[in-house]
Amino acid sequence: MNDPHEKIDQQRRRFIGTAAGVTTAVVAPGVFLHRVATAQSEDGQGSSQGATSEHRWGMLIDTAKCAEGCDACVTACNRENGLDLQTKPEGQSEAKWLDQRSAWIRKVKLQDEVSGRITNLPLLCQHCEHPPCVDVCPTGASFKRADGIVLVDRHTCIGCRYCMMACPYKARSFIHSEVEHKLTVAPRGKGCVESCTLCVHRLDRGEFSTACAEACAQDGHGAIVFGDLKDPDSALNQALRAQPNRQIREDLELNTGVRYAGI
Amino acid sequence: MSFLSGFYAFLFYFAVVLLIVGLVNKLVQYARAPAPLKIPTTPAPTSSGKVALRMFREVVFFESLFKGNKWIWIFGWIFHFGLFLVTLRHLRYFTDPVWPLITFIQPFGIYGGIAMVVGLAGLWARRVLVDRVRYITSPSDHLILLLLLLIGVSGLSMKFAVHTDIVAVKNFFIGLMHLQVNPLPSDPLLLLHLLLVAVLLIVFPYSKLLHAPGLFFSPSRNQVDNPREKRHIAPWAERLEQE
Amino acid sequence: MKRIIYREWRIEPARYWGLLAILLAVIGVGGAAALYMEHVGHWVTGMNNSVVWGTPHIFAVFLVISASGALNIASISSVFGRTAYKPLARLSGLLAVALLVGGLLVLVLDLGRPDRLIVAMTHYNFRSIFAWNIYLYTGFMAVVIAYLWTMAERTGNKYTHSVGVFAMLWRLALTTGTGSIFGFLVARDAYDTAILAPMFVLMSFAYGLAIFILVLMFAFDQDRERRPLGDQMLRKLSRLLALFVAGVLYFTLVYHLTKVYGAQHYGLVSWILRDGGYYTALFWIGWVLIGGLFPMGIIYHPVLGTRRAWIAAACGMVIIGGLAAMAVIIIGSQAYPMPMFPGHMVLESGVPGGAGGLPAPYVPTLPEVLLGIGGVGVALLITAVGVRVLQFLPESLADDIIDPHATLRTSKA
Amino acid sequence: MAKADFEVPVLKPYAEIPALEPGTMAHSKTFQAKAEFQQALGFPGELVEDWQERAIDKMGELLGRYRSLRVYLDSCVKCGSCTDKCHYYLGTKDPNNMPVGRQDLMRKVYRRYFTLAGRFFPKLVGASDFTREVLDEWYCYFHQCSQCRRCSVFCPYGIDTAEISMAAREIMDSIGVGQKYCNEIIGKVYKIGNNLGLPGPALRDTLEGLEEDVFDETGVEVRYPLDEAGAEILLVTPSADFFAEPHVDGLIGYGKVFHEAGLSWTMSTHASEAANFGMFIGSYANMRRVAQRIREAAIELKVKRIVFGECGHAWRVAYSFLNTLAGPWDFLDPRYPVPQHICEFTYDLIQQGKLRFDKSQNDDMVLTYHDSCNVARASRMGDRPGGQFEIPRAIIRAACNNFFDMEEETIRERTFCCGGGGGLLTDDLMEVRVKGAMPRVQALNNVMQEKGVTHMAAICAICKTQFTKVLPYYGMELEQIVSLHQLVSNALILTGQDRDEEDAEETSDEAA
Amino acid sequence: AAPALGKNYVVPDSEAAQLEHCVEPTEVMRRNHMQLIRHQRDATVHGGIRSTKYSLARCVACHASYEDGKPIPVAAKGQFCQTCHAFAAVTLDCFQCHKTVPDGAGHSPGFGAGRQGGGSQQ
Ligand code: HEC
Ligand code: HEC
Ligand code: HEC
Ligand code: HEM
Ligand code: HEM
Ligand code: SF4
Ligand code: SF4
Ligand code: SF4
Ligand code: SF4
Ligand code: SF4
Ligand code: SF4
Repeated sequence: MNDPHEKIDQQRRRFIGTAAGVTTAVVAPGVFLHRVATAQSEDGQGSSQGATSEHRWGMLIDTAKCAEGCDACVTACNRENGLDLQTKPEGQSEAKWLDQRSAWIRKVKLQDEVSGRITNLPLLCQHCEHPPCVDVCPTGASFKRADGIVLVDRHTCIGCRYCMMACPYKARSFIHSEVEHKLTVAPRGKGCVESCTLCVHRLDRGEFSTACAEACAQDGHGAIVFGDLKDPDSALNQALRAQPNRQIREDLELNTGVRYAGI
Repeated sequence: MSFLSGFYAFLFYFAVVLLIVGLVNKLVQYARAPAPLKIPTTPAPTSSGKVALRMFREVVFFESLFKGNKWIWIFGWIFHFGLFLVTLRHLRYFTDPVWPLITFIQPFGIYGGIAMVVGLAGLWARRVLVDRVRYITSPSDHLILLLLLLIGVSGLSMKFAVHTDIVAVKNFFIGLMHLQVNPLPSDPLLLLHLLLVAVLLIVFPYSKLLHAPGLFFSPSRNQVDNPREKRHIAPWAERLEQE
Repeated sequence: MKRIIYREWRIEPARYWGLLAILLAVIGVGGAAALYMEHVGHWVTGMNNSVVWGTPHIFAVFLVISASGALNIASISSVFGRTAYKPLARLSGLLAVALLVGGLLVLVLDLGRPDRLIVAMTHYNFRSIFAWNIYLYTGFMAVVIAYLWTMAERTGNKYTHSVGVFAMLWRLALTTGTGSIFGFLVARDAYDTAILAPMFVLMSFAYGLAIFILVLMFAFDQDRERRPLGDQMLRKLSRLLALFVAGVLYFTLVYHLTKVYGAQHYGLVSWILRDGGYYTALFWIGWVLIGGLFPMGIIYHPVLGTRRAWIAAACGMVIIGGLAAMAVIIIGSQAYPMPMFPGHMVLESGVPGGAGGLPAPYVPTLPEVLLGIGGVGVALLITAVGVRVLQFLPESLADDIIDPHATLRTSKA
Repeated sequence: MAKADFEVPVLKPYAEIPALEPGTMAHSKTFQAKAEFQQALGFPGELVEDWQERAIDKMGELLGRYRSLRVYLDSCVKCGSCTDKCHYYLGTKDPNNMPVGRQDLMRKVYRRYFTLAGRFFPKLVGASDFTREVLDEWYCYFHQCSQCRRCSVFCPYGIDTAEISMAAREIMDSIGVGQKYCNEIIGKVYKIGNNLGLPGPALRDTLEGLEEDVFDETGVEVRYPLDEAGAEILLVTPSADFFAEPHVDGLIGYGKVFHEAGLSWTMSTHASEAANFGMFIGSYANMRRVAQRIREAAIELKVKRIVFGECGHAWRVAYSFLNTLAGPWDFLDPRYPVPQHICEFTYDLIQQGKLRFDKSQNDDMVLTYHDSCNVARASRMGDRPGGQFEIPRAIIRAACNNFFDMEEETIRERTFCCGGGGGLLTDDLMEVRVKGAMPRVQALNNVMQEKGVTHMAAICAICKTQFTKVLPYYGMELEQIVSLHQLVSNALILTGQDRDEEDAEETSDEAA
Repeated sequence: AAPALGKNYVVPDSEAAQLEHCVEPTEVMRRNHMQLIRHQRDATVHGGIRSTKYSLARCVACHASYEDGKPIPVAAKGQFCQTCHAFAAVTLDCFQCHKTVPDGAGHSPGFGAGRQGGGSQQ
């Protein structure tokens, strides 16, 4: 298996270009307000630096450590992003609602067809370097930030669900009904598509962790290592070097930011 | 009260009075003049309900114009429909609370504004490019197009470039409706927009803009085609009969 | 060459208004359904996070590709110079625009946020085929309108050929673009093939022509003066339809063969052809039988193929078959589980229909169906009003007036 | 081809909008009425001293009397929709023959004297004083309008240039500038009872001749009665029907239809003319006076119904105005509309299966139909809008095997005027007439080329006369124009008629 | 720019009620606040710039009023954003997604302790 870092480095230049392009395209209309972009808040909370291409955030998930029956990461994500505040519309059947509610991270249980070995893993947006969801999105609402996080700008998402068709991991959810309760950090409303943000609000605030990784560690499993793929010394890179790992659906060559060990 | 607010307050009272007086005068003239003969352009509807339908189609779809000339129709219709939407959107400056329907339509008014300007541009192009229309065009026809175009452009600039204080504008006009003068923001575009609007109100009853009420009075469109069934006679013609 | 006279549709006013009333009612119901869906959210549809495109998309895609196919008649006449089709060219253009508008309307009203349509028109991601399609669609309309103009306005006649060629290329691009919406979904087995684009082109020919023939027969029949539609003309059109239908079947075969050939897709093929439950039924009964073999049988039948009612029925079948084909292609392939972990069985995937294992559930609900039908209503309304107020329909298609073989010989006069 | 001292327009396979050529028709001046004819109608004999003031006053009076005038003069936005709709413009390229151009001749005067803008900024709004030149323009161009109302169909406000040219002619009459043709004819009607000045005995002679002809031809005694009191129906028909070809063949047809219907009918020497030229000169008073004759005749002859023969503007006056001008008609049989058109009458009989036709009698012709403008755009037949289009066509289809319509833009309410209506049917306007006929002749020519049409049926005396006169200029035959009831007459099988061939019976069954 | 005219729409018991001025002069806010937050929006969502002064969360935090210590949604009838927009017949879809009351105690737009202060919009 190739060393993933090399590939990331190779493609780095190209990807800076695209990210910068997207950003200016979206930002350009507010010409006379450009000064705003650089203005600092007095309260000094969080970074006004913003996302840069010096980082690329990613994860390594060690399926061997992921415990059967555990769903700490799922619960944590739901709490962190207000997904647990969703309510089933009145009159909807339970089964259908499960299919329609938003979920950013899911527990998957696999059995090897030959050996019969059971594997558990959490499946979330893989933050692909070449995300099909971004390629197909007509308005550019799906986009990749400079630091590799794939997001939906829900101000320009028209709810066409093409990205959901395109995502090979079924990582995305469509908001099927009105959302009454939400968090300030995670606005959410009917008619748009969303997916794991890699807890971007934490990152931007300068906290380098995700809720899922944190919860997994807290529960003592430590199956998820979060970090900067571009920092050779990061815990993530150390872990990647230490363990053979792969991408799910490697054949598609998406160079995912989330890697799995043990499948 | 600043001079500016006072001036515009006066201007608008003046313009509206002129508009109403002029228009009422015209409408009375039209209404008073009898239509002594049945002259609907046939095939014409045979009952007044159907006449209303015909008028509706004329007013809303410009049916006859459609038959006559597709280019004029398309631009004319774009312009008028745009104007209609803009007018609806503008109602928000004069009603408080704003009617829910207006609130709903309000955002479409912006597209209406764009459509209006596009339509006007097309109509103007025809005045310059088509020899027949150039021949029948007099300076006033150009001026009215210019006036409307400037109103549209100044309005759109306020929407897209240099914003104005909508709340204050609305307070000013609501105030006028209650006979009090509230301060008007002194943004140049707004002042231009309003000045031109006042001009429009003033010229309305004295120009070809009378086509709007005129259509409703046009005997070849608003008459019922039933002369054999119902005797139709004007007062002055009846007097002839007495002689 | 004799001049072709076009006349506005002269249907009995009472019938016309009746027809409009019916269409308006259909559209009204469709609109109300859309409003309802938007108001409460998509949870009232059968769609979910696995089957994200549902019945509205069946109708929308069907209408959009039919639009392209409907224009085929005009192309045949002005690009390939078959004068026999010339009198049909205008109607063909009108139908193309009408069907496209109907299809797009359905697509737009099914968006999660149709109120942001303006966003879709001002923000483009040029790597998205979908964004290109927005251009393709609006451009198509502009091109067809220009094309119609060159046909109707004598000063424009001289451009008809070149605009016609352009329109034809555009049309092929449009169908290919629509096909590519699926073709680009590399992640999905069913779509990951180059054959999809040409198959869509052929499907568009078939469906567009079927709709065209029905509309033509209805319009001519309902005209107060009962415009003559020659037997030979009709026969020619229906034969052409049969040819296209055969082409669709051929591509269907090739499609599945290529899939079987790539061993990794074997699962999908066997699922659709054998184990897919009602998707299998839709495929065999809808797509193949009703949409393919039956109509071909009718049209090539020596007796039935000459009966107008049967020809109309064959057209109807092609349309039904087309909807079935769309259902299989669009929904079947979403329902089929995504192969994420080769060599593994998915025992659990967090939520049903999630990452694999079982086929995803999808049961259409009434509002979606009504929305789709509403789109059809819009297309027909535009057509009905169009032929009534403008000169789209030729005065006669009697065989002695329109020589159906006019291509072979150069015309005398 | 008839000789012309002007350029006859070339017929093209497609209608074309010509580029403007100002002043091409400025030389056209129809003869002015002499003093005696003017005075007979109550107008000054010649241009009065203070004509300008009096004209303005008259205009003011008319503005108060006619809402149409008032609204139309204000409302035009110069949109241009009507500019290419007038056949006179299409035939002459003269911008003053564009409907709006024609209206503007009056509008500029109106603006100058009746609007604020015109009073203060005449240049800005194109207003102008009523000068002698303007008066000349008026006389010239208001006599190049056949009052066909085609422009009104396409105007978004329905502005009817016919109303304006009628008003202009009335104003001109009121200052002593009248047209010879119209005013003389109205005078004849007052004096003798019809436009052609045919006295009673002459009429009687002609009708007796017709009876003999029909008997010779068919062996059936069809009557053409005159002044027979107590008849069921009074037929009022244009005087051309009494002798001129092809008009008279129409009259023969009416007689046969009445005969088959089994109803007694009569014509009247007092009202031996359906035409009412009072309309052309916009004079309500004269129009009323002419119309009153019909009322008097109906009362005198104690008829129960009134039927009008084939005449376009006469039918307009009859259908739209007769009730107003000479009503109420409460002494007639209320079961029938007053008045009825002969086509309505024939059509009803066809519907009831009372007429039998041998269509093959018309097989020597391939027909098209000219919708006369006054019927098409100013009146109706039957009880539904558009009956004036369907009924004549239905009759033709019942009586003929070969029928093709002309292009859609040139028929029904969009029909082109023959070019001779509105009081222009005079030789001193031949150039205007020939050029104005161009669009209609062009459309006719196209169906002739493409469908092999040989004849055109019409239901208007002016149309028929005009076509027989102008078609030769375009290299066509004057016989190509037929009366609609001529077709009926040809194909109608009278009860008891001698038939040449027995087998004709079969075809007639189908027709019935 | 000209001064803001007429009455003031700041609601009592909000943080703003105690302050002199908004993040920009009032006449600028009146005219251009939508541009400002929209621009901030793009900067935040795409650029990850979280804390400049035109944050929507900050608007809400500063302009929300309180009743019995509990914040009232800014989009509720009679509240700051709603009053004006109703007057100007503007409909916002922002609050379909965005929370209309500030998070946490204290009037800070903190991102962390997201779950207090009522998750409900109404
Ligand atoms: C630091 C607290 C604070 C923040 C944060 C804040 N505002 Fe304000 N805002 C105020 C104060 C104080 C005023 C009153 C100024 C005055 O009285 O003229 C005000 C006034 C306004 C006005 C004018 C209201 C009027 O009555 O005319 C608008 C509009 C406004 N703010 C919108 C916003 C928006 C949008 C945001 C978010 C970008 C925002 N504010 C953020 C404190 C704030
Ligand atoms: C002083 C009155 C006033 C206040 C207070 C106010 N707004 Fe506005 N806002 C307006 C007006 C007026 C417009 C619309 C301008 C127009 O129609 O062009 C507007 C428009 C907007 C828009 C753009 C809407 C669109 O569809 O274009 C946004 C976003 C917005 N306001 C946000 C806010 C928020 C958030 C607050 C509360 C913190 C707020 N405004 C408070 C007056 C106000
Ligand atoms: C469909 C949901 C949705 C709608 C509607 C919506 N937003 Fe957002 N908005 C979001 C999401 C999601 C974010 C990202 C939050 C994050 O990354 O922390 C966001 C972030 C923002 C931000 C940056 C975060 C902050 O608090 O400053 C601003 C500003 C913003 N939106 C303004 C608006 C305005 C103005 C409107 C209405 C015109 C609006 N939004 C409508 C979903 C929405
Ligand atoms: C009942 C309402 C109205 C109807 C039915 C109507 C109809 C028309 C039509 C059919 C035309 C001719 C086509 C064209 O040139 O666009 C026209 C022209 C015009 N209308 Fe209206 N209109 C109405 C109201 C108004 C109003 C309220 C205004 C202005 C405030 C207006 C301004 C104009 C102008 C300026 C033109 C001339 C365009 C040119 O000069 O080319 N109209 N109108
Ligand atoms: C007293 C009457 C009027 C007032 C107070 C008024 C005020 C305004 C204001 C404040 C705007 C800016 C809207 C924004 O920024 O969102 C505007 C825009 C506009 N106005 Fe007016 N206006 C008036 C009359 C008219 C008239 C009569 C017309 C057309 C003939 C017109 C045409 C427009 C157009 C086209 C726009 C741009 C589009 C839009 O924002 O709606 N206005 N007007
Ligand atoms: S929290 Fe850790 S162990 Fe538990 S399911 Fe998630 S990844 Fe596996
Ligand atoms: S996993 Fe899916 S949603 Fe996430 S970046 Fe890749 S394609 Fe997009
Ligand atoms: S649903 Fe939204 S994010 Fe996804 S493709 Fe459509 S617009 Fe883009
Ligand atoms: S990174 Fe954050 S958003 Fe993504 S799954 Fe983990 S907790 Fe959820
Ligand atoms: S009424 Fe007829 S003749 Fe007169 S201007 Fe109009 S179209 Fe021309
Ligand atoms: S169509 Fe009517 S409004 Fe237009 S220019 Fe002619 S008369 Fe004037």
